[in-house]
Amino acid sequence: MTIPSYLELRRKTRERDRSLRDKVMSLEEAAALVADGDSLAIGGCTASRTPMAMIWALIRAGRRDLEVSRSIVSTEGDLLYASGVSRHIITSWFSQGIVWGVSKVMRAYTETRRARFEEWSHMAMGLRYRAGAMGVPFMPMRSMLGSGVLDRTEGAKAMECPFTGETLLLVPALNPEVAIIHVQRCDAYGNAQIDGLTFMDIDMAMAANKVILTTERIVSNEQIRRHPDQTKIGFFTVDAVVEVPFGSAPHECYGLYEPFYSHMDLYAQMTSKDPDMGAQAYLDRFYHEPKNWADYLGRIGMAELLDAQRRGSGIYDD
Amino acid sequence: MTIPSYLELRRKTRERDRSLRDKVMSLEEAAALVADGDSLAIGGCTASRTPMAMIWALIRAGRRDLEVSRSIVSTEGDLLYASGVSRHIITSWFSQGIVWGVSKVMRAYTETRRARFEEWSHMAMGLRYRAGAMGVPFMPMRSMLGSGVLDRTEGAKAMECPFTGETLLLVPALNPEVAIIHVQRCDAYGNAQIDGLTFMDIDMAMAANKVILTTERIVSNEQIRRHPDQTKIGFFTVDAVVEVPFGSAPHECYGLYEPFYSHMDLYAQMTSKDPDMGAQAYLDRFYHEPKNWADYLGRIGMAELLDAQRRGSGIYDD
Amino acid sequence: MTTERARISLSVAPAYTGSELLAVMSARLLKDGQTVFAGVGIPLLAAILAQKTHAPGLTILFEGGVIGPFVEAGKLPPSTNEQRCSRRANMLVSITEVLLLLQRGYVDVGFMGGAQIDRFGNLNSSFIGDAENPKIRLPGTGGGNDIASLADMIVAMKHEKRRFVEKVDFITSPGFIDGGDTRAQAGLPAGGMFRVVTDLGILGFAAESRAMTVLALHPGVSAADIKANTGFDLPVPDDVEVTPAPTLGELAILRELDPEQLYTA
Amino acid sequence: MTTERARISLSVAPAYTGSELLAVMSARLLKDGQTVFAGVGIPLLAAILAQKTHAPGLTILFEGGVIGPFVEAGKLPPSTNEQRCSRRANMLVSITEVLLLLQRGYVDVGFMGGAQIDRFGNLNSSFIGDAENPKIRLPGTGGGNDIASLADMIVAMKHEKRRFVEKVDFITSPGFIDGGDTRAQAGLPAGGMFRVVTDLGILGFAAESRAMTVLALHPGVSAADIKANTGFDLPVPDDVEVTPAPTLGELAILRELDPEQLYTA
Repeated sequence: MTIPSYLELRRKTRERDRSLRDKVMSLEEAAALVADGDSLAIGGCTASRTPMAMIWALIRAGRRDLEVSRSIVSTEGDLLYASGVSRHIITSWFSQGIVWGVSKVMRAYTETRRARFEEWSHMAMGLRYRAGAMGVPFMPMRSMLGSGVLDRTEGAKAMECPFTGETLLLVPALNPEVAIIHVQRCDAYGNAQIDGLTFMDIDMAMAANKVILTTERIVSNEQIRRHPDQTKIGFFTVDAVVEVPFGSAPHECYGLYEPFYSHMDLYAQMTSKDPDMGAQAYLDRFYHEPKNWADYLGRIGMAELLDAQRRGSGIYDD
Repeated sequence: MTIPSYLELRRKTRERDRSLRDKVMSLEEAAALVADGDSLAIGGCTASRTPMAMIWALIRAGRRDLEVSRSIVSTEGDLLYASGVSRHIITSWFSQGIVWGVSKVMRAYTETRRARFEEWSHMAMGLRYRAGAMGVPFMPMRSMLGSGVLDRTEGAKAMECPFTGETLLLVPALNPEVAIIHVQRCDAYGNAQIDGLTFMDIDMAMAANKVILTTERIVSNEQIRRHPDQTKIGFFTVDAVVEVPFGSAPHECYGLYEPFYSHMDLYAQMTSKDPDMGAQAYLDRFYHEPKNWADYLGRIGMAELLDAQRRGSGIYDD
Repeated sequence: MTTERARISLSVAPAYTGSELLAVMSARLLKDGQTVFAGVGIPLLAAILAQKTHAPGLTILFEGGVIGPFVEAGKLPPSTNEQRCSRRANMLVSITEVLLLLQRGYVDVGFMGGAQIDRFGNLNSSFIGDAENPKIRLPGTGGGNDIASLADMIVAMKHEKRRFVEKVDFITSPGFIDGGDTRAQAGLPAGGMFRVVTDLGILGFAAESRAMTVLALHPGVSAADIKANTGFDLPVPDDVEVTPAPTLGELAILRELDPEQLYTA
Repeated sequence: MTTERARISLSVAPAYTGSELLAVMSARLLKDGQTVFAGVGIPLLAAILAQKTHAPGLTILFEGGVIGPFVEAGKLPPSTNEQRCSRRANMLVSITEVLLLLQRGYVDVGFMGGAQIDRFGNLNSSFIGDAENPKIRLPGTGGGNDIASLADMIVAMKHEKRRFVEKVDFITSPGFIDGGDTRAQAGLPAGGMFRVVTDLGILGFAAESRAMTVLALHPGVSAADIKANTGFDLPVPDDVEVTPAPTLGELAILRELDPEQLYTA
């Protein structure tokens, strides 16, 4: 792994059009902003605020060999492996979710070495994005030392602190070529508000060389400007805005819908016996065959959607 | 300057009662939490969200030799020098404000070497608090290099980056013994919401070994829990909560009141000809003589207060 | 998850599952006023149980960025990164910030489950078999490595020979590494393994050697039982204590919290 | 601030103050679509003027943590850290975050005033005289050092001999340090002085030596005038350009923004 020089990092940012301009486009147009071989950071965590619609579009577009990073990877990681979109995922934890046990698809791909799961501690993932966001080559930290995890990562370096003589670990900056992040609302310029848990998304947006936002709803710039202290991701980092209702389904989007649990069970069941065949069947039925995003949601099912929405909005109930 | 060892930093945190408990007390009780010689970080910036009531209480309590740090220092710095509360202020910029020119009191104290103004770049101040907040001895950064500012600071170290070979500056963590921060509202446990500009207050609260909050209003814990994503400073960092309406006067508090400009002019005028005598006269009239905080506000004047409040609340008007 | 109810219920009353036993015994180790970084499942159940019994001032943190939540009975979150764990919290922060609380020293106790542990309290949740060519690729560290590196640890896990091994296949979350002062030597001066709670007993670590030792056995468990279920030589003092059995009150709270036995079957 | 109105109005019409001239000439240097980190006073006025004339897509940042604000005519903020500068902004962040935007490379132009500048564009706002025993202790760097270290700089200041010196008493905000590649050698590979705008002309820096040079003179200003007001040898090319005078339209916008001449007296 190599860290770009500071001037190279700045050049990429400088060449972007960072002005306040309309960036609204379709999922397909946004998918075209990601090139084969790009490093891709995915917002959200586990089954929360996953930019599923964008992943869906990348799989449908047949993108190849993306180096994917995320704080914690769930079912979308299985599908990135199984579709061939990625053969290298950098994360701290990778499985559908604790209640569903160890992912059979992840196991099938990594144990046969068809794909790589590069493991860092969760804080290391966060600090790697943060170093990238701050424009420095590394962050100092105090975990991972003494572990097998450190032994298997590339690029972290232990150092003796010049101030205290203590041992510190320097983890290298992660500046993904593209970050895809799903939010509750943003304006046409990409000023995004995020309700609830923000995970690593704010640092990730600053670290990336390009940001694609999917959003449940596009609101006016006037609405954003009424509470500028609620803007979590600024327009200047954003290159594309796509409005996609239920854009995290079957994962959750804070305050709007909880995970579609029955569908998550269905997924686990489909990939349980024969992970390879199961994942392909799932991809066919839910990724390749649907005419569009509404058709995808329709295949998950209306009753599921209503149930997830009812549970999701309950977070604000007294 | 020395950086505490990691175990020493942790010991101080460990010994605090960090549980969810009522911390409401008076200004005088809170002032007693600050000892002579302590390092003291002051929240807000220039004439914004200055914890003026707490500074007022520390001056009235006759505290001595505090090592003060703040992002940018305004009139409160003059008064800390003139009262003897501090003879050492660490900041990036020190004067009443651009429109009032260079502070005569700051000049009088520093040019005669009665007090020290230790200058760091503004980002360095922020990153020093951030390193303290993160529990690491330093942050790497890319400014201050090549400047006279760097030559006169103690403790920053240039290094060759082990990843890129570039020159970086490592600025040492700042973990103040006490931070005093003024907020719009918090609960009795110290869960604080801050509207508008947050300056360096969030990192500062995490970096400090003790936090005293003054607040315009104490609200219920239930109200805080309704929007946990709006809590900017968490109860676990907080040791005292003091309710003080207009607690930043004559400086501003976002959304509630703008600076009391006529009073700021009066201050500039009083300290203009003879800064020493003028500052003492100001301290007598506004710091030592008032019976209480309401009397202090009364001496500033009702018309001033109403005007500042009218301008302050206008920020939210369409 | 297979139930242990049958075996346990022979020896003590009231009847409880192995997981319920784990939750109760772990909860008792938490002290009022502490800040605990809790994983999902048994750790979360135990932390809430402690809050509802002897430690009302216990502050719970979740890895998703949640500080001081109120988890509702019957609505246990399936992970610590979903909105269910954030309901009525005191504060939500980013994942990086909540993990940095560990580094800043704000967390008293890290509390998690374990898949494989060794004599020196090192935990493995990454690989079964050789990491280069594993028999099973496990989900990995998540925040486990950070928690174990930076806080005093309580681990709750089933006591089985294949889980309690001489040396873990892979150190995902460091305990005392090779014992003695090797943990501090590796750059981890703070934190370390405090207790391992199993369905057979409560384990600690010797002051000098840092090797695992038995502190107490659960009702009906013998020294021979615990040794037989451990893959290395585990010392049991002659005068080893016996833990008081879970009370009806403790079990009632657990069953209200997890009525569908999501984590306590 | 003393007015320069008298001198300037002799040579050109319409009449304007030296500060108005600075604001207009600086505004013209800003390009549409750029991101500019602006100080209070002339830089802020110039940036808003640019937005209202040729650069509607200019993004303004303020040191207080403000991104893309709408400053209202007649309500100019007295500092870049007060609520007046945040009104109807697109985003508010912490001071540390807004300064980190410079480091991350998001800012095209840093734009500030200056108290003292030297041949290589180094700025001093810390000490007049020896730093150990100064004649005047100035307010210091604020974000000036960070901006000058990490962005291409435009400086707007009055052209006086005591302000344009061979070597500044103290480098608060580095320009090209000792010229040549000494800036990069010091660890500052990016940014650097781009333009100095004064009430006499527009100055740049030579490609190799990095010494200050005259790019244009304002209407009615001679090469001799500018040399006489500079404390070091300042080359003026024979074919030096003359800037077009401020237009009535530009001046009208400035006077609407600052009707009380807070910054343009």
